[in-house]
Amino acid sequence: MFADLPLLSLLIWVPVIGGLLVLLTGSRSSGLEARVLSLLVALLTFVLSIPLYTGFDTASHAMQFINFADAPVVWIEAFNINYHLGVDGISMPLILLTTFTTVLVVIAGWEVIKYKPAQYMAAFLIMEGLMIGVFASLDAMLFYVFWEAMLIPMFIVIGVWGGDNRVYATIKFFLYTFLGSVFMLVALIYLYFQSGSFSILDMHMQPLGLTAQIWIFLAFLIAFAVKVPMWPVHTWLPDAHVQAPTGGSVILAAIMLKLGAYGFLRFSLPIVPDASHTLDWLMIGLSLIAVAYIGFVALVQQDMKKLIAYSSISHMGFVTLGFFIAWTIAEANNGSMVGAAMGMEGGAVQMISHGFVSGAMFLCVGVMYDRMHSRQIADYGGVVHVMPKFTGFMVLFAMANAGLPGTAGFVGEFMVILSAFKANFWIAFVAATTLILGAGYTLWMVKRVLFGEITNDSVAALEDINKREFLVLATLAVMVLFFGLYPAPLLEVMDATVRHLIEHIAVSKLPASAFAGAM
Amino acid sequence: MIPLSYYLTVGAILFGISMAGIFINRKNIIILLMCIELMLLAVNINFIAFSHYMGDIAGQVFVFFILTVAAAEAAIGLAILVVLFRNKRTINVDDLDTLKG
Amino acid sequence: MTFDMPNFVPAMPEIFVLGMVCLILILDLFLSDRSRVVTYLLSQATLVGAFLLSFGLYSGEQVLTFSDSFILDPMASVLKMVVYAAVFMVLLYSRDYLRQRGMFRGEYFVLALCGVLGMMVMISAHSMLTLYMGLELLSLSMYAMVALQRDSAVAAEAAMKYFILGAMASAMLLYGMSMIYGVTGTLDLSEVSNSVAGQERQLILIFGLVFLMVGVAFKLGAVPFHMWVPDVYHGSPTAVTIYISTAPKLAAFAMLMRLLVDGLGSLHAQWHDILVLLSVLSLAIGNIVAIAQTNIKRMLAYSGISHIGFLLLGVLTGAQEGYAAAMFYAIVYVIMGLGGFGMVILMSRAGFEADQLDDYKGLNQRSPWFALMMMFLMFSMAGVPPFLGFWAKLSVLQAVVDANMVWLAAVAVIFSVIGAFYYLRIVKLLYFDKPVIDEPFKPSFDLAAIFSANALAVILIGLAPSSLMTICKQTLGL
Amino acid sequence: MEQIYNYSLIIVLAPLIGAIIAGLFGGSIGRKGAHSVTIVGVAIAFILSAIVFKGVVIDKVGTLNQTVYTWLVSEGIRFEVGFLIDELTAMMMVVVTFVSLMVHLYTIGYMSHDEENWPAGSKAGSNSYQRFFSYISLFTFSMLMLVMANNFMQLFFGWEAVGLVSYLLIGFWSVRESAVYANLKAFLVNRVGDFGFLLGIAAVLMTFNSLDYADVFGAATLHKDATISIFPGSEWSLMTVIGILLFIGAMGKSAQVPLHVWLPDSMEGPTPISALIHAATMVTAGIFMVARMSPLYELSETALSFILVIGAITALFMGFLGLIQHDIKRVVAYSTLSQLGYMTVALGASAYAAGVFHLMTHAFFKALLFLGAGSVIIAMHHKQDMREMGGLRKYMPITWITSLIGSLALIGTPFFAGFYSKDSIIMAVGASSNPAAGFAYAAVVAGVFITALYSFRMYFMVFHGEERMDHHTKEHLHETPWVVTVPLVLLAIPSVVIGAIYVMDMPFGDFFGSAIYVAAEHDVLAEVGKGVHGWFGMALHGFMTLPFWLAAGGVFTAWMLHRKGLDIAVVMQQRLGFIYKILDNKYWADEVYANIFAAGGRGIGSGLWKVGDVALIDGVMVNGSARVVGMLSGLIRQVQNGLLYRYAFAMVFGLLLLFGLFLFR
Amino acid sequence: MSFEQILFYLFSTILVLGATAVVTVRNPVHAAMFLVLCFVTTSALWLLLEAEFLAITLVLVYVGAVMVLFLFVVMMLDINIARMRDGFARYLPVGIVVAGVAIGTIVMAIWQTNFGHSDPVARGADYSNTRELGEQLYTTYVYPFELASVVLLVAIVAAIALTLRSRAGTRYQKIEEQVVVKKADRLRIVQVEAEERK
Repeated sequence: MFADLPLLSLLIWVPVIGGLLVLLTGSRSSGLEARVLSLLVALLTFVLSIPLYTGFDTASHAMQFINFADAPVVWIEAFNINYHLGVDGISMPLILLTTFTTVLVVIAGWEVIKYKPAQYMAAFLIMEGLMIGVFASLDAMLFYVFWEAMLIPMFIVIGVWGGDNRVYATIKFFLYTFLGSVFMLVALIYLYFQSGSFSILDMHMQPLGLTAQIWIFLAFLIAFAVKVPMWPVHTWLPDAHVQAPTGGSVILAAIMLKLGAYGFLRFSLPIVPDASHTLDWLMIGLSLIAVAYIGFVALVQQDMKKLIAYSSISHMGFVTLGFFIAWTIAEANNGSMVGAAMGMEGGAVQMISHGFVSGAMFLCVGVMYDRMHSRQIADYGGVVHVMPKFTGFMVLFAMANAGLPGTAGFVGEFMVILSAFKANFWIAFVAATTLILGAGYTLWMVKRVLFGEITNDSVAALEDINKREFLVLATLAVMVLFFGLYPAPLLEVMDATVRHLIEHIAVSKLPASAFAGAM
Repeated sequence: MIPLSYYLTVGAILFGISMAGIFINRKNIIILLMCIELMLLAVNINFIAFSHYMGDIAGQVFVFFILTVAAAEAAIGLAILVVLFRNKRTINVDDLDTLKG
Repeated sequence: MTFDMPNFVPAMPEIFVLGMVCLILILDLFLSDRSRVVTYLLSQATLVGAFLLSFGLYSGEQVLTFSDSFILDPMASVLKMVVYAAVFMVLLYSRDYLRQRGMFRGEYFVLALCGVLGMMVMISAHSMLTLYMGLELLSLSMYAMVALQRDSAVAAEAAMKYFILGAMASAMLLYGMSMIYGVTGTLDLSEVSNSVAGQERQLILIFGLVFLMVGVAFKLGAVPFHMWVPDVYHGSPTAVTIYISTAPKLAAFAMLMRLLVDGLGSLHAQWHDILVLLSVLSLAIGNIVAIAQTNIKRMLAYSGISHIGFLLLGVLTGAQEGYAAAMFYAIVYVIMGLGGFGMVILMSRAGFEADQLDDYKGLNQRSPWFALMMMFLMFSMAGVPPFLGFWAKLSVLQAVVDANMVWLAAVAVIFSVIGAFYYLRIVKLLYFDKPVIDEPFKPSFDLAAIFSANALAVILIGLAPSSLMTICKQTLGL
Repeated sequence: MEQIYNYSLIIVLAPLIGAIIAGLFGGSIGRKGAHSVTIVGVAIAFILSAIVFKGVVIDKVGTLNQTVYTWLVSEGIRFEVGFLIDELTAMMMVVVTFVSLMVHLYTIGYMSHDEENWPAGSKAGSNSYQRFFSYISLFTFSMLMLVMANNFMQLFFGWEAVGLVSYLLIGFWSVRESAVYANLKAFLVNRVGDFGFLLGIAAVLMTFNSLDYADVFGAATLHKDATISIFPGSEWSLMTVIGILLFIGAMGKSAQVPLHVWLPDSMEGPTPISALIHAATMVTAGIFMVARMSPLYELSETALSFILVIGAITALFMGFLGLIQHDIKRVVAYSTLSQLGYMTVALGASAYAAGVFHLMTHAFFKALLFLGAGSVIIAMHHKQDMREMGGLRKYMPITWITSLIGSLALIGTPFFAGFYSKDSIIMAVGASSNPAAGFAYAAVVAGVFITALYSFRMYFMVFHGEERMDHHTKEHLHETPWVVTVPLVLLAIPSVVIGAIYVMDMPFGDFFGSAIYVAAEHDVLAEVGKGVHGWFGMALHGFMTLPFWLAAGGVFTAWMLHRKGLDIAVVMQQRLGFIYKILDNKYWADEVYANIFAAGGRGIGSGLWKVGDVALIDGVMVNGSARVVGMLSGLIRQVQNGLLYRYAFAMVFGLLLLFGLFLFR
Repeated sequence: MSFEQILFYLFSTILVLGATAVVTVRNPVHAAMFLVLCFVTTSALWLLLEAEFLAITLVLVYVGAVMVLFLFVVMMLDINIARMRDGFARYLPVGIVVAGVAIGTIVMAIWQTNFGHSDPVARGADYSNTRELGEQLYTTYVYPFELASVVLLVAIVAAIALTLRSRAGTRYQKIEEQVVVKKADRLRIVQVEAEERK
């Protein structure tokens, strides 16, 4: 019955319109209507996203659920922009992650948000729609519109409901991301003139010279690297996370960061494969810096959210590492790219699993923050004695964050390291330091926060999690364990797409003569 | 016979002097207004010289309109000057620095 | 010499407006202050009538009349209609403001309509002479309007500065015109074009071009001929600021097009370089200096300078797409500028100008709706999709990239990121700060409605900008 | 066959289910419910393991290699969860489930007053008893997953899962700062090992394109001569690299020098888990793993030498540390370290079977010793310092006897289990042709004396001599309840007999069949086995060997000192101050780790953060550029000074600028 | 050197010097007078260029009207001349340099340019500049002519709007009220009670 619905359009517009409706319930009311309505909208969106999975043809790498497949709907004729939507094996799971996370965020903010709850909820719903739009767009400019528009609700969320230093953080967040994406805009326009349309799939097929490719790659790199974020353009993230309200942190970590990584898969790699090849050393280097450098930095953080934010950056290093390892593998194996797909799939799995794990970690910190109004590790200690249930969840998520097998946090890292070893021992070596560093910073924090004697009276007065919080955390715990113990469904969905992508990037786009020269 | 460029040079010098007059004069707005009149005069010399040497009346017509407009401009300029003086009791250029930055 | 009766039909809107100006001027003398609203309504009626006339005259054809000194082409028609609409909005915005400050007098409307006439003349100019006359008509009206609040020292100061610099710029423009005239021997733009195309590049011609550019750049407010802009926008009563910051830009754009494209099109290589310099400087100075402003009118002035920089980018490509993009940008800028200064008018009341940034603090708590509307405007100005401002930037960038000047596009976007900062700061004030004024925010209904409509236009047209862009393209024969 | 497959799943799941029930519903089912359900779970696992053992080892029904489900498929490479049950696995399963069952029983007694260990009002302490059972049951599950794995991925899962449970259990009394420090340390040190282990797995996958044991071992010889370039210009044998990387994992888990530092600290955990995890089972996972990977290790002489050296160092030098400890559990812990070293030495000498044999016997007698120590600790009201004990044999006869048995087994008294396993290791090393074998042989032989010395020092200090405990404790001294003593007895039995039963099968026979592969030229056990004639003969011969006399000498020395009322530790402190200082500081390993690695890591972290992130990136790049823009803004603003002539000048300047554009080009 | 040239150099020199004086003299009244001089000399130059009508207009309109307006304003505003122009010398060098550069470049451009018409077009004796101008003005340039009228209208409206103001409290006669006034409006008859003398 769902096959006939324009599912992707619904997924985009139901939450957006729902968000506007929530906004209309206004600030006069107590906010209950807003909350209930938001929950309904979020649930409806989630339910609508399920047929994407059930109806997905895992054997095909082609775009699916394309809206009006016969003829693309023209959105802005004057600019030749089409309203063209579709998903493949990479974007579909991310959409599901988005709808799922939003439900949790709505529940997590249920009674915590007291200032203008309608605006808060509306911002998240609108953001959800826009994020799904990003994942579902097959038109570059449509993509860009969603990509940028998404910043606005997040800007507001951090700025209005954030911490003491929220203004600095949110403006930094906005400008950083804005700076990154405008270069992408220029690159997209350039590509438009090269390929004659804004269709991403056309751009994939467009041959380009190496110099042009490198410039385009760099433009994309700035956009996506900021979003991922990669060293050295990562410093907005800790600030944004620390200042954002819990829901904001969760969405930021679980989904927004994925957008950058998704961009690499959707744009950088397939559109400019030769530049990706030429500059893969840079990407691998930056990824490894993210893993190791950021891992060390995370070790010394005093603020829990900052620590988790840094750990997010470190984990996202695996994603980019997995994406760009293919050519190094080929070099080490006489041109054979066997093993590259594992790295790329590992990166893609890491995107999803990191969504659950980091989201859960931020929710955990949020639970404590709601009670203590402090994120400083030093203000806690011995929480286990007053919040044993919570501690159970937190330790589980911490373990997932440290990449323990059996949790979702392990799968992606494992695959990427396996793949990286195939490319080069030292790449794998540096990547694998996350085993030590990740465990180090996560568990050291866990130790100081949860264990030991109760350090002060405010900790002693803490209440264990209530049913609402339990529901949220338990749902995430189930997901974390499920994808840790049985990631096959996820891989099954991605496999065809990723393999096709590998085949695609293995073929140079350079004109024949230039190709001979470049090699 | 006086070549065209002589007249144009006179116009250019006049234009340059009046332009310099606007920014070396730091005290009296009225002199600025006069400088503007001078500038327009320089333009007029140009137009008339061209008109004469090309035998084309359009240049003179243009000068006619410039004179008209300049008169109107002078009227409005002086009116503004009066308003300014009434409000600030000064027409010193140096005192016109409330708006800045 | 015989006098052939010229074809008056293309100039019907001008004639109508002039007639109405005279009517209003006379009628106003007989009106008491209480019934002054009649003047206002008549002015609006004038604009509506002119709009209908221009609309009726719209055709794809190009009509010349008055010995070829008047041109009516699609671009002229469209720009005129936008001018009427913009001034219509300006008057709507201004009514309460003027009334609260004792400026609700016939002169304001008469001068505003004369200014409109000046703009119309400029837009339809096909000779340097008419262009100059239109320019002066517009400029003189605006000088007077700025000083219209007679008991305001800052307004008088602004008017004086505006006048001196404006007159100087006009003189330079004229000097340039004289040089062009000297080289080409004609004032008619198409003859100029033919003449220039047929001869070698003489330095005097290029100097003439430079002088012309000074005049045009001054009107547009491009760096380094922008110095008047912040002071005048700041010093003028907001009702006047909103007027001079919006519609005249369209006329200036038309002037740019007429002079550079219609007249000196074959000097593209030269004016391209000039425009590159001006636009980069405008983008840089406009965006950077706006950051340091604490007065919102000044801030919007600098923001306007940076927008002009963007607009010039479109023109400098020398391609029809670029002109269309620039025209689109100009129209969009007018819409956003109306909203931006409309915001200042909306917030101000008798004895309170609301021109300090701090006056906007915490508006979200006082009125979520208007905070949202203002946020739309700010994001639109910053060029964030899907708001209208983004499409304007996109179209210009497209044209620039198409002209193989990717580096210029990159420079432009870098500065627009710097620019985003001060727009964000407004949003920050609206949303993140605590209000300094506790009283609820209740603007009058018509002001609220017009402002909301303006702000919603920014998003609604932003969601479907195609038709507007198509119009711009069509007027330029694309 | 099918039957066994079904069993294998039940064996794994029964403890897991027990753990889940006890863990999640501990509050509602109460203490009794919790220990019942977990014990039943483990008991089922034990019984079925025994059946499997019978089937596989005795009835020789063959090796089971079965996939349970596919974890994921990537690029056609299947990562699966499945079981490989051969003789090695079956033996491990029985040992694990048996010791675990004993520990479960024992825990009932040991933890019965656990609430006293928690601060008043701690909610975490309210059902800690149930949680403890849940954890140890979960451990059993994890360990079974580890030993039953048929592929590297699952092995790694089990590997890390036991590490997790170990972490949870060491820090079980989470109110104690030392405990939560120790568990963090244990986890991190293990992670260092896992770091190598994971890279080793990656190397395996790269080489074989599969992680399945069968595929890997089957194709191992094909890659015998493969090389990998780790440092540019030097080619390393791939098998050596794989072997060493995997062994680094084993070093972490089996606490080999230099990754041994966590094990003594892990004694912060409750004693039952010290017995179960940190003596009998988990720490031997490394030994098991190397034995399991024998087809790979046999291909690299270098890797074996590496193992041999590490094992020898551990065996000897960790034994020294046992001499001067006063904490009863720490003595046993260092003893464990030393014995793990013996096992590792065996592996290095290609005597995998001997190593695994020692693993088995050690599991019994070391669990016995730990539980005995625990029994003493219970009686002493959780005091662990041996200097406060003495003469306990009168009060706790069962504990005394069983501990004595354990100690005798440990030092390698002929006829006891430990004798057979240890002697076969010593003989194998002696016969090994590995270049490092000479050093290793000297170390293990010397280790025998040390082992005897510290074991009996402890024995005498605890059970004999003056009663040094305080009055209050003394009054309450009595034998521990049956749940404690029954496991002691049950463990004492195999500690005595198991060696004799299996010595001819396991090290010197074909017990393991194809489970362990030894290259013909490395097969030292076969060579040594030729001189061994039955369990009785071997024991008799044992009396005439050097190790026996060394052990006897150790016991004698301990007795002599004890009789004089002297303590080795005190003696050494007085006579050999320098050496004592070295031993007292445990070779400064902890200091090195704490001050160089941990503090260094934090130092690097804060350096990178403060200098890199805060100062350079944020300070210079981000805020710096914002500041520059702000400054520019303020600066350019000054140009707009409000004065007309400035504005006019700007216009003229602009005009000249545009002129310049054309004049100077 | 022909007479024409002598006249040209003479008037040009006076014009330039006059202009220099306009921008440099201390007293605005003097400046205005020098400006008049400039206008007159320019007018003479225009006569050399055969633009008789405009030359006359310049004198009539500018010297006669505009400059009077200037002087009127100068007098009216009663500016303190002593305060004027201090610090003038400091900026003079910059001004001279910039003006010099500007003049130099423009003159250079002029001298480089070949305008293609070195000799003026010879006119017949019956040629009337005024007539020609008039004809053109009312035929070809009728549109700008009309616009000029609007410009002047704007100037009038603006000048009045800016300068005419009714001050609150100003006393002036309201004639229509004076005419229609009635006795009752002006005269109030008050009945005064007689008081008893104490």
